[in-house]
Amino acid sequence: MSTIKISTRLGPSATHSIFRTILKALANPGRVLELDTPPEFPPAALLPLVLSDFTCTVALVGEGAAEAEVWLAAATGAIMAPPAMADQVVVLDPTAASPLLIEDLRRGTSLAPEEGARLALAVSELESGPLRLRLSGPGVRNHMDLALAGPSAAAFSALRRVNAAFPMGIDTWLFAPDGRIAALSRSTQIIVEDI
Amino acid sequence: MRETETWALSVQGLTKSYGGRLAVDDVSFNVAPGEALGIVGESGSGKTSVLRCLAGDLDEDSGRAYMSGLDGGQTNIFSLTPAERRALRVSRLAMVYQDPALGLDLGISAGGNVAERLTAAGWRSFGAIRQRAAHLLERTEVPRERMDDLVSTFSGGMRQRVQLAKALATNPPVLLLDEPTTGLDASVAAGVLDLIRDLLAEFRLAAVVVSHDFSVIELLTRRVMVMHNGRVVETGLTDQLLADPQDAYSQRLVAAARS
Amino acid sequence: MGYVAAKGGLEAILAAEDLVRRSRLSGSSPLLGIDQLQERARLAVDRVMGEAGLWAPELAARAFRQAEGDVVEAAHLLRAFRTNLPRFAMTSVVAADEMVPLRRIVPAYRTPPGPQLLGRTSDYTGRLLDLSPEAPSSELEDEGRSSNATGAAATNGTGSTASGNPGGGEGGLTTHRRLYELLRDLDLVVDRRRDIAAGDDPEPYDITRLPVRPGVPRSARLAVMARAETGALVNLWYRNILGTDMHLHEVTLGEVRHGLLPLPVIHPHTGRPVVVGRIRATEAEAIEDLSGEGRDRSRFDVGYGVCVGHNERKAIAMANLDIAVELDAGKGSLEQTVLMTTDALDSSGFLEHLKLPHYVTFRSMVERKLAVREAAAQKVGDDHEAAPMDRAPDAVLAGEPA
Amino acid sequence: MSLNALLEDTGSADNGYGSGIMDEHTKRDIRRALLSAVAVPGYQVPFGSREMPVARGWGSGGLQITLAIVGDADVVKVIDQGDDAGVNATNLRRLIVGSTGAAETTVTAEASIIQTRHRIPEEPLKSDQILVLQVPVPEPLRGVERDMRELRRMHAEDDYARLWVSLYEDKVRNGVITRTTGYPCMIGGRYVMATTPIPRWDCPKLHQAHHLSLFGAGREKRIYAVPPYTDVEPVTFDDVPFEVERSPGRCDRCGAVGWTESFLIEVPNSRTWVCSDTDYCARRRLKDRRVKA
Repeated sequence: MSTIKISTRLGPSATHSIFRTILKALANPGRVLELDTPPEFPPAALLPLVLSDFTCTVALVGEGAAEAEVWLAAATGAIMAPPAMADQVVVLDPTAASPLLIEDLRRGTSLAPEEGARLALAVSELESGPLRLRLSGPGVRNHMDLALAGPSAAAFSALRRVNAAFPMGIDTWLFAPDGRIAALSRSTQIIVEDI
Repeated sequence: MRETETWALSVQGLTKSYGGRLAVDDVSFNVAPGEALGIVGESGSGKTSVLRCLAGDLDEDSGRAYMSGLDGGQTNIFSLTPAERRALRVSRLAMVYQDPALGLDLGISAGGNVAERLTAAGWRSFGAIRQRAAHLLERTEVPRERMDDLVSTFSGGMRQRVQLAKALATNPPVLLLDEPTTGLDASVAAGVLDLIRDLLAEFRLAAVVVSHDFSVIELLTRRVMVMHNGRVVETGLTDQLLADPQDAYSQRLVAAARS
Repeated sequence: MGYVAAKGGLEAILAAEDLVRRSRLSGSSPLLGIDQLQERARLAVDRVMGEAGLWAPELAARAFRQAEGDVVEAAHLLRAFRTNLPRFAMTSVVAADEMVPLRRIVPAYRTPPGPQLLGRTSDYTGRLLDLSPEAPSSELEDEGRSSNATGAAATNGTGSTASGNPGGGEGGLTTHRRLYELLRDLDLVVDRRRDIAAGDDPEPYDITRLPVRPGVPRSARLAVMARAETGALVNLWYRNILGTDMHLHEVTLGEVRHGLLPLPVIHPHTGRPVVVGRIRATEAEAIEDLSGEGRDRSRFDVGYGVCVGHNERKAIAMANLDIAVELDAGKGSLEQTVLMTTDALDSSGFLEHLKLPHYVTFRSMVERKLAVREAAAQKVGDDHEAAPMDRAPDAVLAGEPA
Repeated sequence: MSLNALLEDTGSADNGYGSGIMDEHTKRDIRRALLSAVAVPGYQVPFGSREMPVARGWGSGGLQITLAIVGDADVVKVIDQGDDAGVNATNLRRLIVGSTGAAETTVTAEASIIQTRHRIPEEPLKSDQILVLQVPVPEPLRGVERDMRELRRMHAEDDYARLWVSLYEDKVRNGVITRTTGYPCMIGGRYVMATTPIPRWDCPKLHQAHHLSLFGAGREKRIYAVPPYTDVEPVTFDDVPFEVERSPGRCDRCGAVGWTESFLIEVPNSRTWVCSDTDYCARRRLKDRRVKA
């Protein structure tokens, strides 16, 4: 991961347009959308870059995490924290998304489901990978399919277990290297089919 | 009651203290389906606290309680989450309170109070709810034309009848009754007690009847426990115990009741 | 002009806006200056700041003028303006013990630690309407210049007013021990100090970032009351004294003071606190007798009230309600009432929203009236045929629309 | 300086009103709440609601949502009781368009964001449109319970028995369920939600809709949402069909049928009716193909 020269924050309009895509993705789980990501910039780190500020805790996991923490804190004022305590968790490389990590994230409570964590997960492929997810639930007309590559099937089985006790759970955005994005809300039913 | 008898409700080592005072001290008992177990004792003996702990109105300090209807009797109801305990109160365990205001919403109709138990149990047809409520209220001898009146306009006896109708709405296997007729004048109490006796038999309920009044215990229960300062001092068949109490405190209690 | 029908609602709004501005500027008298308001209508400006929950004397005076004296409207202007301002920093602990009092009275003791400081108060001025003819402003100005507006007349221990120069300003005044500490020394008060060393030092609850609801910590309740509407707190207290629903009993006031509070901010580079300014605030402590059932009768407890600017009425009511809610411990409804119903903007905004069009709602209400009437008519019809309960209820009560 | 003049030169530093009505931190706070709301359909997310240039209870929640999501490429429509020319709608539209780069429209089909009070447009909205509803009372159960701790428990434990009992009592006493606007609906089979004082006529439009609906309660500081393709079912008994306000006759201006096509409002003492949705009515009069005449 080459050094990232993000010195300045994203301007309000860039922040706004990325947020609208993040919102649309969550409102339409499984739908693949486009983000105009600045070059050599880890797409998954866009989530905290756009959403967090000095009231948020963020955790970065995977290769390049240490470096990304420095500029993310500088750009947003967010406070770094371990994944199990963080509001937002970014997994920079697909292989680092272990079931253990996912099961450790904050799920909120039935009294305060909004305290569930937001997970930004780098994937290497969204629409033509071996790992097929069949999605249904709010925001999905009948069902939607994703064909992922990168994270293990076990990671998504873990996600399914974590989100089984709705309204507790975590909300996940999947970021492909080329800036494509899709989301899995905690209310999304996931069927994992491993081709 | 030998151990191999099946039980609908089994309580083991129930303990509860209030501000340093042991209100319930290591109480255990079983109740079989169709059986009514009495708990008698003076006020402050802890008998009501036993029921309130089982009903979930009061948090026990320690002890376990099992219901055959819940996971085949494997799960300690005290380990359930608040939501699960509340669900228990909808379909598996009902309580009739001495004070009707604790068991009913006085601001709505008699039918509405029964409907609350049915809707909580998932009934979604207005017609079916209304028919079930009408049937239950008729069975507990609440006049048909009063079904839609606010419970606040009902007499004490009539309110207890509505409580019974509500308690039986979802055919719960276990019914707890706390001084159900205390405070009613004699003739009204007699009517309600006859009704309770018939209902216990008809619905084959496992019931726990708490009272300070021996005549209530005698009428409704086959077996009785005497409680004093939070502890069970004697257990036995109701008629034997009344005739020949063994424990000193039981003797004093029976003597006082007889005089 | 039609309420809604006026084509181009914009003209209506612009016309209304123009009317407001022109009427505000009309009249023969000179326009009110921002400095005039801060000096001549001090308590009104303080009240705007107190109910906006923001210390900004000049902006508050400007808002008060724009709102033509409506305090709630002015508080709204101030808070709405704040929404646009990014938050640069937060103070470290504002230690109210460091308040330099301009005025202080301690009803609970004749000779408390620190002064009884009558200071600038109209409490004993004799409410006689001053009908002296309008002296030419120049004379008044001379008299005003010689005395300092924030001067404090110290009273010595005997309660009589010392002849101290009212113009002494706050130069001669220093901080002093709080009465609460005296009570603590005498072991007469419930000790609510936190074990800071052991880390029991939670951040105060920020009600502008996280809305309050029953069960929030005491700091949230204090923040809500600190910017609540004065009348709301006073009435809520008085209703509980004299009303029938809830019940409060009177407390003894320990400390009532109005003074200057230093605002320390940690310097980003040196890491040391720097006083970036001082605000005027009013503080009150209510000594609660703990006479209720299940209380520690051997001690007092203390309720706390504070608000920006000089508003003793509000601070005292707040101190009373603070301890009342603390002792009620969420059992009754007082906590919800204090937390949810005392904000000026929320209450008056929702009340006046009734002026908004509701004709869609009303049409729906009319339709339901007709539906009820129709169902009743149909039910009467059915009663003639057979007792309703014998027929399947669905047919009887479902009632098809006409 | 009048508000209008001020808005015209928004962005100039000297008037103290930096860029827009909200600072960036506020927008992020609200955006995070919006994401939580979409993730838990029907759940009331508490958020740090800021004071707005409109009073509490006058659309401050809807305005905060719109300002947090609106961008220069958006086209904003604002209606009150279905009317773009409503006094409050006009004031809100002026604030939104005046303080951002967004364009304005009165044509439902052309709007990317529609902020509304008390109505949902008659014309079905598409998947790239966002509906923002102003919310006076976010708590659907306030009629049956006043204590906020108990209300929070009821939602957390999916325990809505008391609501069903109030419908039973209503039906028994009045022969029909007499709730007028803001009919409580079950969202995604889990949360009962206040649909805001829209007529019952509008509730079915939220069910399995193509568009995202965002609800903003500024005074009570709650945000909630209904994602597209989500079940929105009015809470009623299986055997008591959900009734909507049907009006006899047609709209006096465009002929829309009050029974099936358009929510009509009465013109007092004239026995005539007109559409509440003024754009729909105008489109029909212009024979606009996009609107099913």
